Amino acid sequence: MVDSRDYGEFETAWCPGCGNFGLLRALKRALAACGLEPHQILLVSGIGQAAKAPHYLRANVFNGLHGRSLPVATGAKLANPGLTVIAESGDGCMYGEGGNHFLAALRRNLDITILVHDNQVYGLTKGQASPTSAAGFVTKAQPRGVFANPFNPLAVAVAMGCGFVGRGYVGRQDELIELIARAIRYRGTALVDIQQPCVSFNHLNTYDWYNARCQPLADDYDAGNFDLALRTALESGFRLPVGVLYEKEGQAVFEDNFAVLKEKTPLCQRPTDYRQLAAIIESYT
Amino acid sequence: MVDSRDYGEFETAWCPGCGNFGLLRALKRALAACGLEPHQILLVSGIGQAAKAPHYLRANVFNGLHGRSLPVATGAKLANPGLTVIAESGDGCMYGEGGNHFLAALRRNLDITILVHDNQVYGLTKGQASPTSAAGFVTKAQPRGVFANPFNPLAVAVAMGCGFVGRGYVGRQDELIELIARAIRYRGTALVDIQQPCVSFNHLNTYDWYNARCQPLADDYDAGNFDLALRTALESGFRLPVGVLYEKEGQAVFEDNFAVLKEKTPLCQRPTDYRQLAAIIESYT
Amino acid sequence: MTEQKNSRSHDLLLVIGGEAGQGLVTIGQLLCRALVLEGYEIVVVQSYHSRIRGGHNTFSIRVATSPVEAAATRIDLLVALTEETVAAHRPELAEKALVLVDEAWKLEGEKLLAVPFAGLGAEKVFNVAAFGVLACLLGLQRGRLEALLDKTFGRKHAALLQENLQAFGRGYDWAQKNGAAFEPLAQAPQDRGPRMVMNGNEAIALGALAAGAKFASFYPMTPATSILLTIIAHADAMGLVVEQAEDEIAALNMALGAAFAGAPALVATSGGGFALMTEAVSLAGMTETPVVVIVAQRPGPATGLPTRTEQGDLEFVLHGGHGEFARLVLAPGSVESCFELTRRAFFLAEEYQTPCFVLTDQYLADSYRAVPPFSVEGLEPVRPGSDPRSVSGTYERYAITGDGVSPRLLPGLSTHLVVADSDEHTSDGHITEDLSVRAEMVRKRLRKLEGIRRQWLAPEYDGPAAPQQLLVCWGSCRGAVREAARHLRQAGKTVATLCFEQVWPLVEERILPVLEQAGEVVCVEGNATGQFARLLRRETGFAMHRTVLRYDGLAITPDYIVDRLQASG
Amino acid sequence: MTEQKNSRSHDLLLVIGGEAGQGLVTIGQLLCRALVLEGYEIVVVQSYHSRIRGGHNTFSIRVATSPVEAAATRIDLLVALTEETVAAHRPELAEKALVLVDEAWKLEGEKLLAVPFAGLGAEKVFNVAAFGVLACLLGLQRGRLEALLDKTFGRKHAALLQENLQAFGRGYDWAQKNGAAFEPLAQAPQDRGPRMVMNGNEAIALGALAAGAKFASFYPMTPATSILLTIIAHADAMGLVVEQAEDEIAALNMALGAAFAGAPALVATSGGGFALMTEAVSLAGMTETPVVVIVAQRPGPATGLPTRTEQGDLEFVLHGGHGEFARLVLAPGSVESCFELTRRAFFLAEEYQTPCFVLTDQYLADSYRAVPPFSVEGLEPVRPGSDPRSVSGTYERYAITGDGVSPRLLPGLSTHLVVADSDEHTSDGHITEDLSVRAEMVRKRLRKLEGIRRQWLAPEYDGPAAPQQLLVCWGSCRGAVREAARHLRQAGKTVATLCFEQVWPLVEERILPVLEQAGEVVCVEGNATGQFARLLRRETGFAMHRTVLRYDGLAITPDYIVDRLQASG
Ligand SMILES: Cc1ncc(C[n+]2csc(CCOP(=O)(O)OP(=O)(O)O)c2C)c(N)n1
Ligand SMILES: Cc1ncc(C[n+]2csc(CCOP(=O)(O)OP(=O)(O)O)c2C)c(N)n1
Ligand code: SF4
Ligand code: SF4
Ligand SMILES: [Mg+2]
Ligand SMILES: [Mg+2]
Repeated sequence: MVDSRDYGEFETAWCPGCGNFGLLRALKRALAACGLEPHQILLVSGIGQAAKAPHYLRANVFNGLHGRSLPVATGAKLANPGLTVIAESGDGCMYGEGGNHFLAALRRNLDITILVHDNQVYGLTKGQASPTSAAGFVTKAQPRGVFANPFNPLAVAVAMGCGFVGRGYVGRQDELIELIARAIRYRGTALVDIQQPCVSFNHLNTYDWYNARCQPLADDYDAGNFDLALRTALESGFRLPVGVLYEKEGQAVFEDNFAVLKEKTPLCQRPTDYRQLAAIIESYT
Repeated sequence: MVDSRDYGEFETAWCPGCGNFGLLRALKRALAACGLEPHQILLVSGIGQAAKAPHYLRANVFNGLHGRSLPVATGAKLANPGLTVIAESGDGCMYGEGGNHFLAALRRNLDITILVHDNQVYGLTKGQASPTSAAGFVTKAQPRGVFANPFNPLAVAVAMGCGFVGRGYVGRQDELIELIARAIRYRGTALVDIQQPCVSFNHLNTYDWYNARCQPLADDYDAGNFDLALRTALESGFRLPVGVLYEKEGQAVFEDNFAVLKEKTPLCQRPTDYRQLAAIIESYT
Repeated sequence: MTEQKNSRSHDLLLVIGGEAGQGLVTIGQLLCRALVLEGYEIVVVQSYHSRIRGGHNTFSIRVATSPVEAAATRIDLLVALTEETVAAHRPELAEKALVLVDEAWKLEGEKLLAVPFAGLGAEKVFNVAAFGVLACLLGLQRGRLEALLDKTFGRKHAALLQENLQAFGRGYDWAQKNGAAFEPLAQAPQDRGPRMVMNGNEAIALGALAAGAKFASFYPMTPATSILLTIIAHADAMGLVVEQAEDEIAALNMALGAAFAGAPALVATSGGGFALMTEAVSLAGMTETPVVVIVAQRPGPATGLPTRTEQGDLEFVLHGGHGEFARLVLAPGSVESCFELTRRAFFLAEEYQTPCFVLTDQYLADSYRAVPPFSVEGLEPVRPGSDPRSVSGTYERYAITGDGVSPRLLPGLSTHLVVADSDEHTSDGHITEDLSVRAEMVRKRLRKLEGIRRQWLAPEYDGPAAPQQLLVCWGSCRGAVREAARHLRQAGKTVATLCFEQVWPLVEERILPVLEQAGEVVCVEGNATGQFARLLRRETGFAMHRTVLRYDGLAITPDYIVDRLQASG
Repeated sequence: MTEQKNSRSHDLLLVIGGEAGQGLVTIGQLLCRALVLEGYEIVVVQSYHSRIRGGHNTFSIRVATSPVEAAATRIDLLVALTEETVAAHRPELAEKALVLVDEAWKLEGEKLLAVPFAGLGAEKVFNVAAFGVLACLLGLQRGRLEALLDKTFGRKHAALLQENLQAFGRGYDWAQKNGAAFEPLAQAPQDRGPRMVMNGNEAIALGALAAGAKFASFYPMTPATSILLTIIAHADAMGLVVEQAEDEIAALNMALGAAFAGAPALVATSGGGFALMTEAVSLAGMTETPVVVIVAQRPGPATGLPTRTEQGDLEFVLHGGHGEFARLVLAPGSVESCFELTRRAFFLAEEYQTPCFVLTDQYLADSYRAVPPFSVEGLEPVRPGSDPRSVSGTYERYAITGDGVSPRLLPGLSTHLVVADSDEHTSDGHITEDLSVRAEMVRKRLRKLEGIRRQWLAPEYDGPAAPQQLLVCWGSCRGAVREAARHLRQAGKTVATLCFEQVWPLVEERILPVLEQAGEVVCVEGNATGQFARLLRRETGFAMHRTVLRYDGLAITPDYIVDRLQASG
């Protein structure tokens, strides 16, 4: 049995009170709940405060470039489908710099998990607006407030047919642990957008603000209902319900399409067939 | 009065029978219908067969990089809000390489028009799958068919709150002219996804295929109904209705937020106020 | 002007010109196969517009009885599939040239052979009819060619094959009756054994397969795409995963993810796509992830001339990516080298855990040659990663070592944890801001360059020592430079050549003496600013006496070099 | 080790150390303002971790009565806001140094001055209390400082101001009673006139405003962000549109769209963001669109050390972008130059219609200095575009001209049509595949480099002719190199300095003689491979005799240079 303590405890570079702590804690518990040993997991992150998280637990880690966690995760999963691959980064990283990869990942539907630490701000670079910042959000870079409309990742994911779409909140640990664990277990690309306060730079979306909005979905909420999921994702304003907004089993998983990956052998363990190569060479004569 | 002949006739590099011809023709007529003189228009394109279109009519043109028409259009519109700015490119350019800019443009909502020549294939590079290619579409680069799900630009645009979302088809000229003209006149970002055959590389989405699917929206279709628009955009399979799927007037237009742009003076004609600068310098002492 | 022809040793230039969509590449390739089967040597140059139909394209085959390694410029036989072709190439016609034209155009003038194409088949098989005429004029064996047609079209469907065979036969027959005006090819040596008809990009693809590549990602871009298409065609057979990415940024980051997880990986692109990859190139350097990056050059800046050739991205590939780290840049000078050096890039990438580059260009990419089949005898695949059993204690991905290379475990394949980081990191891969660790890590990463330098692939020197003139070049213009030198030698000069296929790193001590022993040193390259000449000066202090540069989108030919040297010399 | 101090001409180093979030930058800046108001010269070095709270950061102020232009290394007064600070900096303490510590830590040892912070105010104003102590120790005027506090906090709200004033006052009072152990600063000359307290990034921002910049786009990236934040703060007043883009690719493409439409435009980023911009840099070159690109360097590769300094991206900026085109690269060596050269970049970008670069780094970006206020007298903005009335006949965006510069009309401002193209194009801006036009356009674009070269900003030579030693450098390490040279001269050597602020293009004929007249030539730069040394060799053939390099993330200081020269010399 894996225990969440197996992932270790590390010093972090986060501010006291930061929402990242709650996320890290929930992630470890969810991993333990899934019974995953550290070496079975690959955490891929970009750059930002959120993206430092993989350094703070025991696992395989590829901490790459700002915005590029998803392509790295994609490549790693295709090279070794046996790995449990989790792409984890901030809202700026995933929906800003990495927006194009976000769209592509949803289209592909690999069996990976996307955890977005959504604090609605660029934390590491000291508080500029992120794609999910509310319109009107004031920062030093946006002294007249944000002019653009916020990105709604959940609505876009549902509309694009993503088979697992959830919202979490670090202030609701039990639900978050459960949500992350379900996302990891889901076969296909699972998106979990996690609301988390940035106590240093986001004075709008505070713990209080979230506490008032992040209630669990109703008990009778039907996560299999596409229209309901879309409506729920599009809801804004006072309600930001947490839980699995949409889940659809049995979607075709990208890596299953490759003949070469049928047996899930890591590519590096596949032989190179020089007789085949000789035949290919021969075909050019 | 502007006449569509004022935009000239030019030799093209397109294949005979290519859907681009119908699009070019409709665009000229729509521009004429809007009464725009060539010098009032700025066409911004990326790279691809579609992206060559601006070379084939008289207008100001910035034919930039593959995937990057929207940021250039954004910069130009902000520098001179008086220009009628139209970003025009292929499905690969707009939704593939340029996907992140597509999301950002929809979030910003500048008063620009986005025309996508959607032939569901990469034409200029000889027929690889594009983001809108159907799953299973076979090409030399995808010999086992496309594994990913196609991108649905209209559904994403509606879900993101884009205020004008339309589908056109080059085989329905009257509707297309009308659609483009309405998009140009719309105040805000207008997305028009235009179905067009690529006779050289797309043998699935042919004229016949489109003819069977691209019927005008019902007369009583209510383009102001968000839910209906989303449902209609999400429809796939046998129906690809053409027309304005969604239109919402009165959305805040991005450039209106800048104090500096209030009078729509081109930025290059604004003086540099050295007394203000002296005061700023003074503030550092 | 410098070519010599006699009936026993033939060396002639055959050009098929027409619009995109007229099937000129089809007959060009058929002809290549036929010629090579009959023992000839070939060098193909493809010149095409960035469009799918129309425009004016050419497929030029230099065919010779003895080995050739460069393009020629004076046309001996021109097959004009459009009227425009005739006018476009008239200035390039050799004295005794023959031009195949359609009778229907009613052209008048010298050197024309009017073929009644309308009588030979439907318009869509004019190309094959022309192939028949050509085959006869060149004196190629009819039966062999029919077998070839069968091989090419037979697989698709019989009706098509029938129509083509008919058009071919009619063309052949017609020429037999009417086309005696052209001297058939002298027989080629029959002892050459089987040869492949292969272009540079195909050879790069095979080189990657031979190295044991298991992952490729790409975003389509001319002239790199065909590398991927070739790999894709063999991916299932060879056990690769190939993925078309959403953009070039994703392509390289994906490849790094795959390589980190153990798959020998490559990407291929051209200048503009490479620009988008440069951040991830730097990431490969920092995370010490092996990857092979193929850059197939075309004329820039920006979109430039998408379907033409240039060697304009040397400095960019040399310095692409922020910060400092070790890299290797190879630039093959022949189709064989495309194969060999791509393999080499994979091995060195894995050995030094750093990005390795293969720099080619549209000319070489599309240039078919007759190449002896690559032997798979004794080939071994790259062995990715280190053996977990060799690790004692806690594993450290970036352990400091004497040669800068640390044991590379693969994630998930042992209970050790593998941590790779784009930030400056401690030896266990975690973020650090300890500045003495930083300095040590910089030195560690740069030490790898010393190892790469020790495995230097020296440039190829050919010709007498202490020559009057030394022609220096890199990459694809090797053949042209070597042939130009032969011409110059025939004209009485002592001329040598120095062809670089490894353009970085360079070893000053071994280059400078070679440059200094020559009278005049001339750098020949396909760009406008003399980038390699600058690099050599930077690394050796030696300033080239002269440069021969080309930047109009066409390949450097022996004639081009000789003309320039005579004009300015 | 090389510093000389006496009571009349003070030159001392004051370091405030603590965690991010403890407000050390706030008191650092206050102190700078106070010192400059009283007539002192300052050079600030900010060293911080890539985190928002915690870690260990320092704000170091070298304060002197005479002009200084480089950082110092021996600490005279250390304000420790955390215990860790004391240990971390003990080795750097000067002999007579004093360390301000919190009494509550109960530290023992030499040089400590234990301050009872708990008694001076709440924890969140400890920094201001420390400021009070400091101010008193240094002998700064109490009234002036209170006015400064008022200016800084007064605007926000009164309660905050009150609390801060109180803490300051208590600190000051306490020191007056207890802290006589430190010799107050010698009085500074009072005739220096008003000076700004300004860092390099602020000066770049003001330089852009002074040039008449009207558009800026960016994606946040340390250490470039503060350039944009400064511009944003003044955007409404100065009539600019500033937009945070979705990524760096968008940032530069947006700027090009704005510049095409007439707005003088800039972007600012660091190495990784610049990597993403390189394709658009090439686009600027091809479309001949003026743009200013500021690259604020930090240590790479990849994420590297995001908040530290390095000069590691010279070669990348020099060659970033595929294909060949003219560019200008300026690297300011002082805060004043940040202003001047940014302005210059705008003018040359417009004059030559090509991308122009300003290359700075974290050290200079964050280094506050006392700078005489920039005069706006006689300043003129860039005049974008050409006068439509000067165009006769059909307008051609890319008309071939002798200097390669074509009239640049702006779209929509006349009835002429402006067509810009990333493909190779004819003079009217439309796609061409005519290869002679191609060649002519390449030459046209490259001719612009000759013009830029003619307006060369020569390097600054300082010192005797034919020196025993010549120290060569570029960009931000100018001050350190010049001061090192002074130290070396004092030690009896004849030493000169050659500081480059224009790093590209270079003019060989004017550089080589300067290098050759010196005994030993040493290149000093903040990277591990000696990039500028290589560039100089490439351009002049001259190989540096020695290099002094630094790549641990810290700025080069005079001591660092002198130590290295003495160690290896
Ligand atoms: C290419 C590139 N651009 C910009 C940056 C600077 N950068 C680092 S983190 C970051 C934003 C972080 O925001 P987010 O992803 O929301 O993470 P958070 O810090 O809020 O957790 C930025 C812009 C970078 N490292 N690389
Ligand atoms: C950075 C970059 N990557 C790739 C290319 C090559 N390229 C040119 S056009 C194109 C795709 C065109 O597809 P689409 O946008 O759908 O236009 P179409 O030709 O189908 O009209 C590609 C991949 C390029 N020019 N630049
Ligand atoms: S800046 Fe915000 S996101 Fe970053 S560690 Fe601090 S509280 Fe957390
Ligand atoms: S390739 Fe397709 S899209 Fe391009 S011109 Fe031909 S038919 Fe049109
Ligand atoms: Mg964030
Ligand atoms: Mg397309």
